Amino acid sequence: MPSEPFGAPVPQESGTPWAPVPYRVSERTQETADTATIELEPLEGTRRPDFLPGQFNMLYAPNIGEAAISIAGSPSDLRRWVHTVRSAGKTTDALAQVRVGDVLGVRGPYGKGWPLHEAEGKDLLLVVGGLGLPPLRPVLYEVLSHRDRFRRVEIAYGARTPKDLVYYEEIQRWRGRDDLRFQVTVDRAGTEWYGDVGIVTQRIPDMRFEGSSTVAFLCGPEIMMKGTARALQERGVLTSRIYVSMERNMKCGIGQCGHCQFGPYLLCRDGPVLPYASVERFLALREF
Amino acid sequence: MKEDRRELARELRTHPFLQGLDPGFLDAIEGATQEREFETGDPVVREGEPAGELILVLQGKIGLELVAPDRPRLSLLTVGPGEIVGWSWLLPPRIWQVDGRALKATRVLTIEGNALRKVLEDRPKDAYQFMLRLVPVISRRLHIARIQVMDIHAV
Amino acid sequence: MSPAPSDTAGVLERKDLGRLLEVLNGAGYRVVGPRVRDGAIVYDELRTEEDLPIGWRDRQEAGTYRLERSEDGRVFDFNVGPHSWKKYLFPPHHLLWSTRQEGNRLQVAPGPTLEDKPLAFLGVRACELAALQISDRVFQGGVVDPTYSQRRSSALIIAVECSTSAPTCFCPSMRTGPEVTQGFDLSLRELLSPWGHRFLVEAATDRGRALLRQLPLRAGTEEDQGDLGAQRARVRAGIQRSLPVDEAHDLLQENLEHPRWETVGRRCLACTNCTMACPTCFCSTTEEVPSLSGETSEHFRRWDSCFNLAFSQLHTISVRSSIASRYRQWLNHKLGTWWDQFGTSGCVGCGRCITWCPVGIDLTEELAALRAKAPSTPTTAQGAKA
Amino acid sequence: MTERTVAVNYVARVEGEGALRVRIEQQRVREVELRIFEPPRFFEAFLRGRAYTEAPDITARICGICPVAYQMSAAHALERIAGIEVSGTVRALRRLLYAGEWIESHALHIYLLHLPDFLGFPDAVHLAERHPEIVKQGLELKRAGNQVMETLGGRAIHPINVRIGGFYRCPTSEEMRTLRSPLERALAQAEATARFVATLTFPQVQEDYQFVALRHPEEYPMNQGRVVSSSGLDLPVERFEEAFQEQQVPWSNALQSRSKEGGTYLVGPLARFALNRDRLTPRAAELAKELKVPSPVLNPFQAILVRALEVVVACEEALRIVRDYREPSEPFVPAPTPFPGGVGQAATEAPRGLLYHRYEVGQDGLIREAKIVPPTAQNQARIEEDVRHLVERSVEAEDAQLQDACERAIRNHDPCISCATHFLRLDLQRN
Amino acid sequence: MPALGPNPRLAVFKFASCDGCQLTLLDCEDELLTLTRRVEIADFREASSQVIEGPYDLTLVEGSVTTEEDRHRVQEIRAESRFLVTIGACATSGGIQALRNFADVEEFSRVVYASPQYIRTLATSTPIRDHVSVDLELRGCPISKHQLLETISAVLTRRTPDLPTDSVCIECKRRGNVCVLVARGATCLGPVTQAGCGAICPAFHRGCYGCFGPQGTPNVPPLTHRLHELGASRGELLRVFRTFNAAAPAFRQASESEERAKT
Repeated sequence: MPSEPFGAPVPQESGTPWAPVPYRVSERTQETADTATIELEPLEGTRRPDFLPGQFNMLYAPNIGEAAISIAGSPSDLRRWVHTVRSAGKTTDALAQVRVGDVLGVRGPYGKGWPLHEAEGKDLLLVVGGLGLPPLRPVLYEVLSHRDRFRRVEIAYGARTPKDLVYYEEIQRWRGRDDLRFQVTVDRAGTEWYGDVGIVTQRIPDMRFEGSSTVAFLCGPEIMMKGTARALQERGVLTSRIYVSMERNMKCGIGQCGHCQFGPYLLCRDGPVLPYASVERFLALREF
Repeated sequence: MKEDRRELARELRTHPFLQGLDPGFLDAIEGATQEREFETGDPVVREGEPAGELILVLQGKIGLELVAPDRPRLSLLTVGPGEIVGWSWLLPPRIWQVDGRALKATRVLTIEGNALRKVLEDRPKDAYQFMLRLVPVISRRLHIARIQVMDIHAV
Repeated sequence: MSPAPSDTAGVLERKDLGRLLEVLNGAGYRVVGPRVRDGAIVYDELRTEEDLPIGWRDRQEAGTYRLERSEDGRVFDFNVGPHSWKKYLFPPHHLLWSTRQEGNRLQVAPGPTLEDKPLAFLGVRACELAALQISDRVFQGGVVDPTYSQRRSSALIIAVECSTSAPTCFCPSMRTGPEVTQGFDLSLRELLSPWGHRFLVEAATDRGRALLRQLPLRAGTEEDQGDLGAQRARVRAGIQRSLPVDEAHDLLQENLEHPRWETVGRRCLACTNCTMACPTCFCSTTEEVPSLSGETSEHFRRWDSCFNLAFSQLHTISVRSSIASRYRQWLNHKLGTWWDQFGTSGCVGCGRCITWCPVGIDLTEELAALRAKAPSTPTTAQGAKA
Repeated sequence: MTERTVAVNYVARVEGEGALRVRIEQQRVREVELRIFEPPRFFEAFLRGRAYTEAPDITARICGICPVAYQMSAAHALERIAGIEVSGTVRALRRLLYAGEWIESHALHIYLLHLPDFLGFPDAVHLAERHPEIVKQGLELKRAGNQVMETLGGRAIHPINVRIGGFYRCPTSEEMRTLRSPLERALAQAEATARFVATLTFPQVQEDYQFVALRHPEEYPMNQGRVVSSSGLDLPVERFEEAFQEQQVPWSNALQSRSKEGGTYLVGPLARFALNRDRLTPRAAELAKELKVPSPVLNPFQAILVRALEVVVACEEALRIVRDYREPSEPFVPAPTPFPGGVGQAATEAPRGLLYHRYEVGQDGLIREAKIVPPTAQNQARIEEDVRHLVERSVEAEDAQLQDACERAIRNHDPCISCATHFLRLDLQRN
Repeated sequence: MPALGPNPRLAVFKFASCDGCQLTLLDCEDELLTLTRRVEIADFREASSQVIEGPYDLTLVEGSVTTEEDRHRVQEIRAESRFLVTIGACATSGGIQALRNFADVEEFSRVVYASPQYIRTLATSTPIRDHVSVDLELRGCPISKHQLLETISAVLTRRTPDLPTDSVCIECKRRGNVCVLVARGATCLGPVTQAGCGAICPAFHRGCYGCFGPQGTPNVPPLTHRLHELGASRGELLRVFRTFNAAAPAFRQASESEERAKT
């Protein structure tokens, strides 16, 4: 018989970050040709964990793999996760094509959210490109349920074509409100489109805000966020009040796989939302 | 009528594109200025037709569209209040390169091109200031076109 | 009869070294440590004293490693080899979870964390103790990785102080060695002189003291201390390379567009060897392996590297397609932004990345080049092809 | 009355794409052509100018089914030039690697390619639907062979560990230990296989073969031996080309080999068994007796039984080598420097028969000339005769039946041709 | 990727090759019977005499194109295939028979055949993708069993298979091998060769000889420079790059550069 090891190991808590929790797909909406919004309800229990607008989950498609996907639902709807997924690879293809009743795994929520409290008492701008809207949708829900905490709320959303707009119906409702302004622009359109055409940064001169007292959240392709930030700076928005959501191909969500390194940051841990000031110089570098 | 002219003169002088230019220069072009209105869907300019004027948008929205017989119309830019349409009047062959269509009820000022060019030729210093306003518009639209070509939302 | 040893220190004669392995095996540990295999000293299971690289030495240079026999019979007369302890704590290929689908149910079973026996790491060098502490911050500083944590907390650390240095070493400048000072349960210092072949043994923890009590030790003497001092001086004197650990962060931040990146990018093979050999590099990717029937699936984690093209793939595009940009990413992280992320340098000065780079790229030389020649005008050619 | 042409489409310098064409005129077989139209791959040509050390890796690529055979013949021939002899444990390991290939290749042929013929299925997949236990046993047996090759050669197809003088690395004792239990199981399965295939119904056919195989003083032949024949030939391998000659026939991209005096001949399991029955390993010998296997076996359909016995031989040999294994001090015998150069020949017994290589190498270590005579080339003409006899016997048969019979006749001899013969289109020309 | 029906049809075709890559399928002893429950084997001449006409859902193509007939045959196969995967070095880079691309094929014919006039072959051996569109390529001489199963399983579940373009080195280190280039000075192509084999050669103390062709971003010149320093001759490097993936662009350039330097 072997004797006891010196100071036998102390058993750890059984909790592991490496176990996706099963959820059932309760609803699926086709947003565009390649993008769908899926709603997930817990298989066990009745509610999901809390999350902050801007955080993401690792969604697991059994037999396929995992992908980091922003949370796009309302923080106060505790019964479900809502995610909008665009087919852009092995895992997102599968996630975008799930059917109601399918079971997926969820790990999360992970990352840091938008600093909404900083915008309280100020003008709030959301400038969004493409699939940057889903991670900002929870912000809109929060803002609308506490509308009195903010001054002007202005949203500019740019997409590729009218067919690539997500949340179409909901956007119509938002556009109908008098307590926020929601502008939409597309890169190109056909004759059926009577909205704006161009790029989203063009909308900035037209947005109503007081530069010195404005907080801006940007989410979209890096080149779009760069251009937007510059345009906002021109209108007097303090660089320290511009926030961006960065994207890299996250594999773990918990700062241990290294894929989401961006300069000093591990985006899954320190981001994805970061002050623009802290990433500005890296966005200027090639292949960083 | 007098009242209208005065209003037009005010609008000309306060349009962001011209605001702050030399008053003498603005006086000089005022005579070549007209106001026009379009209903939703009305053509504003047509590709291939003589480009006779500079258009300053006051209200509404004009879509600049590319047309080719074998493909659907493609809208690449919308121009709204405070912006301008067209520099084709400036350089030969003075032909519109795009279709412009009113996307909502739209009111514009037009400055007749021949007269405008004449004023610019006579007042080189003011012309320089005018060009300092026009070139950035061209440059910005070129930049927008480049970003559109990149198709940044495609990946 | 020698005087009795203290509770925490003593001297183990060379002939009694085998007793250490017997005690460890008897206590139920799986002992892993240096042994000769495939032309190098690797880390593998040790059953008896004879498994140790007795009478072997290594010769290391940038891009070169050779084993040779030594005549004096020293047991630990070599420096770190191609393996590091991370392979035990952060296995190269590891099951994170497995799933079974039955209708609309999904069963998720976590992968294994502990092996059946706790590990005893025998022969951990000073730089490697530092590497373990860096890895602790990565794998348990925030979210705790259960595999790492369980193996780490159960592992017994037996350090061995270097009695020789390789030309690729630069631990003094990184303040991680060569002397073993902390982070171990038990430490050994091998001495060979006319006063005999023996090991100074020191225990630093309860586990270490419990082990120490089971060894036949004598008390240390002045001669032992004298030999140790001379040996330490010799080891330090042999270390030629250095790296400005405190300056590195800012130096890199200021030189992200230095033309040197292009230069090294033309030499670099993007083969990943430096990152694989590095004791602290922790990048990984995941791999889903469904069974052919589709009923079950396994989700693995495997070592990945920032030198791989696919590593930085975002949607369908690789963010860092040039090799120069990947080298910059690696060095900037290792020596620079690691501080921001984990409050320490990611480098311990072990020199593995220099030795095991097939073309002998030397990070100390690269950093020196950045320092020597700040660029007059920033280059915009980061993405240009070699 | 009729002329019909039986055409079969698929074989090679190596295994692959071959065809058969039989022309029948007035109920008499006029022509039988086994045509190999696998595109030529010119191995002998591009071996010229390559370093002799590359020959085992390059020639392996001639055949994915028996790469070890090519590696073995090449290594032995080149070692003759280098003047080195591999002996002791390293030689035993080579035999073990070869045994792995025999087990794998024979199991593949018996279970996946040949057995469906006897049991009336188009393939093993359909066979498995009815008799899963049979196919599973075959796959397991095959896997044991692959496991030997993976342990010793790194992988089962185109192993990477064979070099002139021995191996790049010898397995550790621990690695060898892992082979024990699979091989013990494989031996039992091999014996079961032999007993099972002995119960099959064989068409009653007797062919008058001239058998050619290697013969070793002690061993059932594999790596070494003299070239012997059932007509009394007994030559050292160096004189192989004095007795046999390759011919090119216009209908084939593969060369045909014939004996210089006696016409066609047969290599492979039937030949080895006929000429080496006294060298069978103990349990194989007992089994041959128990199953009353005739000596020699002249019915080509019974080749399946002989193959099964050879799997027993290979398993017994493999087990013996694994049990006796002690890690040698050096994995290979180094070649002398400077390299002497010269001409060297060797033959080994590939699963489907004698494989001859000859090389001429310069003192710079570069190959000047290479000649490779694979078993398929040697059997090609003899298979044509088998087919001729078969068609003569069944000339009244329907085209489909005849085609099926021709395919079976070819499959009797060579799994590499079997892959081709599954491709057979019997093009019957009847006048 | 298009959806596959409930009983997808698998076909395996062969061009100039050694049969080793298709044998890999039969070497999946543990998985074969599971696999055949999920797919119908429609045309696989090495394994079955049953031939079901196309179209096929998944077609595996082994071998390179070396004859005029094969040039046409591969087009017919493509037309019958929904998803076409080429398997192995022959099919993806021309294989060892692409050595003819660097020589005079008639000379080759004369070396092997007494009557070369009977032999009809093209002057080059070319990969399948030079002739038809290919959906996926599996590298290797031979291919890896693991990658083959991963690919089939991926096609069946309509996902992209996991086929890394990393170097052999990363597999080599995961396996715990000691680098043969650094520790032995061996001529090893691992740093520029694509992973997939499991780094078997270094595990057996020899240098990688490039079965899987060039990795995602092969940087060959510094490697050849280093191998020369270690004593490899130009002739040796020419030959090692000109073997089983001789016509793959990065290897081809490497061998040609050695050839130029030699003369």
